[in-house]
Amino acid sequence: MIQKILVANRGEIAIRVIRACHELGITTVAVYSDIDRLAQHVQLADEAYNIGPAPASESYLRGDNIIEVAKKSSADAIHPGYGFLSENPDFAREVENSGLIWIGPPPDAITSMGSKTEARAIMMKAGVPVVPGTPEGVEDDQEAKRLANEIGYPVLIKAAMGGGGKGMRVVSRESDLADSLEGARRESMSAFGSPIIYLEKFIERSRHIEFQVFADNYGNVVHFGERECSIQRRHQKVVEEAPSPVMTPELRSEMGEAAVAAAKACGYRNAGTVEFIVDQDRKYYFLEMNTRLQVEHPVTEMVTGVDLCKLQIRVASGEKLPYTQQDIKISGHAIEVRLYSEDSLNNFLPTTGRVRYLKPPDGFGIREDSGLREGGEISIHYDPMISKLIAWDHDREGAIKRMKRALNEYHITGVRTTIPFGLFVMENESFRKGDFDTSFVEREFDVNMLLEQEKSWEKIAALAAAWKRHEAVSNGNGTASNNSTKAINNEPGKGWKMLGREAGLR
Amino acid sequence: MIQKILVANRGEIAIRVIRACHELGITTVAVYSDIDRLAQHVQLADEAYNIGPAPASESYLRGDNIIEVAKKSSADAIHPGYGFLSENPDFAREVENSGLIWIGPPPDAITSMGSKTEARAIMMKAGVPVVPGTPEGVEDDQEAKRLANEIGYPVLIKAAMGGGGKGMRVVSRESDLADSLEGARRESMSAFGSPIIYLEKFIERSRHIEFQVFADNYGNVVHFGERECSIQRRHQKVVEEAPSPVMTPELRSEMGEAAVAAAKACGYRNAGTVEFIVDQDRKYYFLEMNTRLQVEHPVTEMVTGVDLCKLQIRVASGEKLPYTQQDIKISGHAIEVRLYSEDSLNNFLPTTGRVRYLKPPDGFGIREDSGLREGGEISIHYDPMISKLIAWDHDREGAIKRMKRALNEYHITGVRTTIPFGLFVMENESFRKGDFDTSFVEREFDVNMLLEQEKSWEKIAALAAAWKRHEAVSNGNGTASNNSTKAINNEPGKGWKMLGREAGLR
Amino acid sequence: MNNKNYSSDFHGESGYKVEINGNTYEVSFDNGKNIVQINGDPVNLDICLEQEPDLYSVIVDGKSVLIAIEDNGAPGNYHVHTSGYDFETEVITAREAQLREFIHGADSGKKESIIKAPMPGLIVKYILNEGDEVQPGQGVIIMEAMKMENEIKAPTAGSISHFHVKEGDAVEKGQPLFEINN
Amino acid sequence: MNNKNYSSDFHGESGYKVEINGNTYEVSFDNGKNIVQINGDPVNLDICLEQEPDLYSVIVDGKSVLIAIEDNGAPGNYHVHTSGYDFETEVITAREAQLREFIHGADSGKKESIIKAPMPGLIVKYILNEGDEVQPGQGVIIMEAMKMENEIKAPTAGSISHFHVKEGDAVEKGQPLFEINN
Repeated sequence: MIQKILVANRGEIAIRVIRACHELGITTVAVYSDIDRLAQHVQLADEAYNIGPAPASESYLRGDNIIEVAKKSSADAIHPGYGFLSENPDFAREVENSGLIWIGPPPDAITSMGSKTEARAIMMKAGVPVVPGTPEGVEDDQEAKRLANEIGYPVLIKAAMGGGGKGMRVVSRESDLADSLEGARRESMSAFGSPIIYLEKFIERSRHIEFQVFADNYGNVVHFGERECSIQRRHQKVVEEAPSPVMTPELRSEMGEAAVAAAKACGYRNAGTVEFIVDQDRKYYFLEMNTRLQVEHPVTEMVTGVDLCKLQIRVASGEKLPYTQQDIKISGHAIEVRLYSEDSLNNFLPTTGRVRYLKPPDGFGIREDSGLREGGEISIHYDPMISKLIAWDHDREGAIKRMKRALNEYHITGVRTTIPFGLFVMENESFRKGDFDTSFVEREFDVNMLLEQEKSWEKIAALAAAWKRHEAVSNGNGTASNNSTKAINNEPGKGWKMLGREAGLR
Repeated sequence: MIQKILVANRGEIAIRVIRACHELGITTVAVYSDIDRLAQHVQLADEAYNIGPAPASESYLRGDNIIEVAKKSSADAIHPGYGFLSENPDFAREVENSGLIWIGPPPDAITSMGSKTEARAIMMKAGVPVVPGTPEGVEDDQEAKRLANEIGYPVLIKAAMGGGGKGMRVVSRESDLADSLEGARRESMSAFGSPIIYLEKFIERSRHIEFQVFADNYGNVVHFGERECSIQRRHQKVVEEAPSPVMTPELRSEMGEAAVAAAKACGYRNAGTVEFIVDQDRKYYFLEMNTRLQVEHPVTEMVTGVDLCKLQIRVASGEKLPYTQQDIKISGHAIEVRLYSEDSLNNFLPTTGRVRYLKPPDGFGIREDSGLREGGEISIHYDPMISKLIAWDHDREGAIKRMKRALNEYHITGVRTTIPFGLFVMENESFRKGDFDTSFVEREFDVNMLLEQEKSWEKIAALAAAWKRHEAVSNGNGTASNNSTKAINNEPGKGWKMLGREAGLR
Repeated sequence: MNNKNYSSDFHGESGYKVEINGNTYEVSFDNGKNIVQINGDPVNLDICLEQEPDLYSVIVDGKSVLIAIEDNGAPGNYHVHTSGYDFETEVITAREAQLREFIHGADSGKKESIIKAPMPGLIVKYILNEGDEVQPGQGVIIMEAMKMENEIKAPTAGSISHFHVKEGDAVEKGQPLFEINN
Repeated sequence: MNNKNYSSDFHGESGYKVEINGNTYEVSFDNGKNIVQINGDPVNLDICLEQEPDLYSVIVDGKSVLIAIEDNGAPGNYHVHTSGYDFETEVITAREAQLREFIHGADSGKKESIIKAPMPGLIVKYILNEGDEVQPGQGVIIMEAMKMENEIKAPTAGSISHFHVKEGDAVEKGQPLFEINN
């Protein structure tokens, strides 16, 4: 059995893995870059070691340093989380060659599925339906123009080595093709180190539905049902749920079988996700397979009751899957809202800064997987997804109401987050009816709705600001601006009776 | 339908009710005493009004003030939580007479069940087995001596108007009776305003198992299964779980039917709890009925998926129970550990103070119902129970491991809490085997085990203290003791490279 | 709600003007009571420090909210956060308001707005050029941050008068990017 | 671990004695490295301020813990909290240790300990009387706090030399209750 695991990641997913380990009685080793010395994952782990400077390329992507720390700390295994080295087959191979257990799929399966074009070929061979598109990478712009016409506009440009929406562009007409190809290649190069892109038919008004699969070392493969991930902005998921509002038991078992077949076709082991797009006629197409634990795995955990991260560790240490397909039941409904450090009111621009106050929600049916701490710095170096809020209830309507309550309860200052956007989604009529697709944000979201909300708080904000100035003026500090706190403790004026009382208590 | 609810309580239960209201789209009104101006429940409610000075008798027990605030704020209903006015039939009646909805049972049922002696009489009549004991209050010591001999030692002295372990004494021999009677009467008087006590046979090595019942206004009564509450110290519950490790489906339906019969016998409505003691032969006896939502209701919510607090509001507003007995299923296992501001290492003495740092756990299967906030004051005025940590998993073993993980993750300073005791319980062999009874703490708990744990942290504490002094000395403040923080920001000495980095980041 | 005098004592010791998102509020305090006038309406205000250094529990006419009021560099400038929204506010006293009116009385018409980098990143590309007319919401520059390309958009209509950065520049948060003349 | 000199430079500038639960630790720092000697054993210590004013993230030989180090009134007295446990510590420099030894060298034998109220409450009853012998853990006074009666117990063996309170008194946290002579 595994005694000690090195978690080769940071943020909420590192914490997720650390918690799973501790519940299994396994000691945890965190690694951190220079600017992450005080990050939550360092504090929750049993041990922690520095692996280099802030840029991921010099720390969290330095597989050699990480393996060295694993050996130095006598870890038995490495869990990569998602992102960073999680889908790097060379790293996975190096881990195994070093005599450590790799908590993830076989390196060859990562390689096959990492190439989106190769993955499509394998799936077609296995009889899993795929989206019409180019069988391999397209280098030449003229060739791309020809292929796009063959497929028919709108087409989708995708990074062959990509994921997470990066390097993706929808092109509606030929005249936009050249610019989009250029942008997609640049982004793909910067994100994945490869400019290779390919083309797919863009299926309009489709839904993104994915299946969680799990395979052990003994040929057993099961699925844990689907997740609906159609609410996306900039091709990145922002709200996910399980089950999908359009799923039927029949379609679930059909698509689930296809997902299991996909996993078998690439010799899969451990946790994986088979992504499909589903068109308006509920026809489904293989999109890609993600060879890791997904960001949105908690919604599946909430409706199946199964701790997927613990299952990853158990399967990696050689245990058989403790479930057959019949054992896996869906109960209730779960929704996840991802919190990004982005400005919902300003085109989702990433924001950076220091978390000043943090009062997250809690209570029945609410879970937060967070990497946040008060005083923690959100930097440009890492992903702007900083936390995930998950709500469960008996039914979808209850889960939506609970999520709304939790988002309203959430208090975070210092960085802007997508909480206002999350509230917009929970209150949106189409979302509540389950009637949406991947174009939801473009079609439904209008920043003016949030600006109106904002406006409703303006008066109280004005009142508070005026009071603060008044306090400073009353205490003879009308122009100095940094000692209003002192002002409060120093006899805040007769009228402020509660303040006086509070001061007395201190 | 109810639009606005006044929550006549404070702390975690006020927050619990506020959350339920917000999920139902109901506006909430908080009330607070002078020292609770900054309490969490005030901040989470939509509206908040002061109702008087710190002592509960001048604020949270002032039913007249509370009803006045309800009217002033146009509330439709009052939810009393637990404790304070929740089992005061006069208040319930006053609420109803004021044209407000009382979210609780009929005042007459509160009266009947509030008198422990009357409750016993009603249950005997309804055919529910009760513990042998005196049919009414005992005033005279000689009479008590005679009755105790008749019942047979050990006997249990209980406050007739009591609850929560207050005014309770186990007496093993006649020579201790007089002193115990005196102590019990004094405590009962101080806690419940009545010195009336009665005697019961003390059933040794028994378990405390209670059933959650629910009745609507239309004669429908169901139960939501049992909670095991045998882990008690000073006759107060500290760890609860659902289901009970000794329950069988047959016994559950038998005891559940008895609980439903008990509710019917007193004309019950809304949420209630029928408490039983179960002896070593699994014979069960009615103990008392609690006519409110219990502290430990979350474990039932976690295994049934039903939000009991929302159900209280729905039933009070005239809805029919949406469940029949067959709809209610138990799924998985949940454990609650109550966190008291008490010193586990010093005979559970209550501690007071200000919460300095607060970093609660989270993640899959963990829920916290808490009234804590950083900077919040724990005073002598209110109950020392400050938070409840709840863990759910597939099975009991998993729930125990998850709770252990969460307790280890919990970081709170400024007040001592029962976290070390909670960890002791989770690690105890008898508890893990499910082999325990209400004498668990007396039999199994030895403070030396915690002192040993403490000892293992001594060296690192010494190191930290030495470092702090060294920082002060190095910065020329060897004797001044209050600017070590400044010391860190001011060039902390070449050797402290990480500190240097942190300082650079600030 | 612009520049009307609601409160009789606005010109007194305890009158303030608050600029917030282009709107002006007039607030006056009466020391000795919890009653505050805002644009002439009396409200009952109860503010307590909830957490050091500047998070407050505020009860306004019974309504309970949590508000962070952060000093924002210049005197009277505060960053206010409440209920998920962030506000930049400027509070001036009645006397300061009179002084400004005196100085800037004749000033009107054209203004320049400087658009600053919302986060650190890399300038990938200009979408428009100096002199181009823009509409609010129109993209002007592409910036890369956190591995994603982001369009920096014009907040107001006008023409682009000057770029402070060029393609390929790495910029810090708050660094001026371009100016719009309107 | 009492009073042996483990570290060669304990008498130097950077040597400290830490008293904690009756045990003594000697700690010395070598400015310029992260290596610290504790009772002669070298450990690698990395301390960072995690949260104002005194919560630290500490990594000792790779092991990660969160520690609050609160000033406790007197110089060199700290209240340390880590991993659910609370410690009262006194840290003295090598020079202070020498001075104390010089002053208190002859002092030994009997001591008095003052037992203080752990929380505010009401003195309900004496269980024992002045002059009575007590064993550690034996109840001495019944105090009522938070509606519950609590026994205040003797922490050490000895005889009760003096009561500072009488039945019916209301006491504050930290107020002396009684003394034990041992």
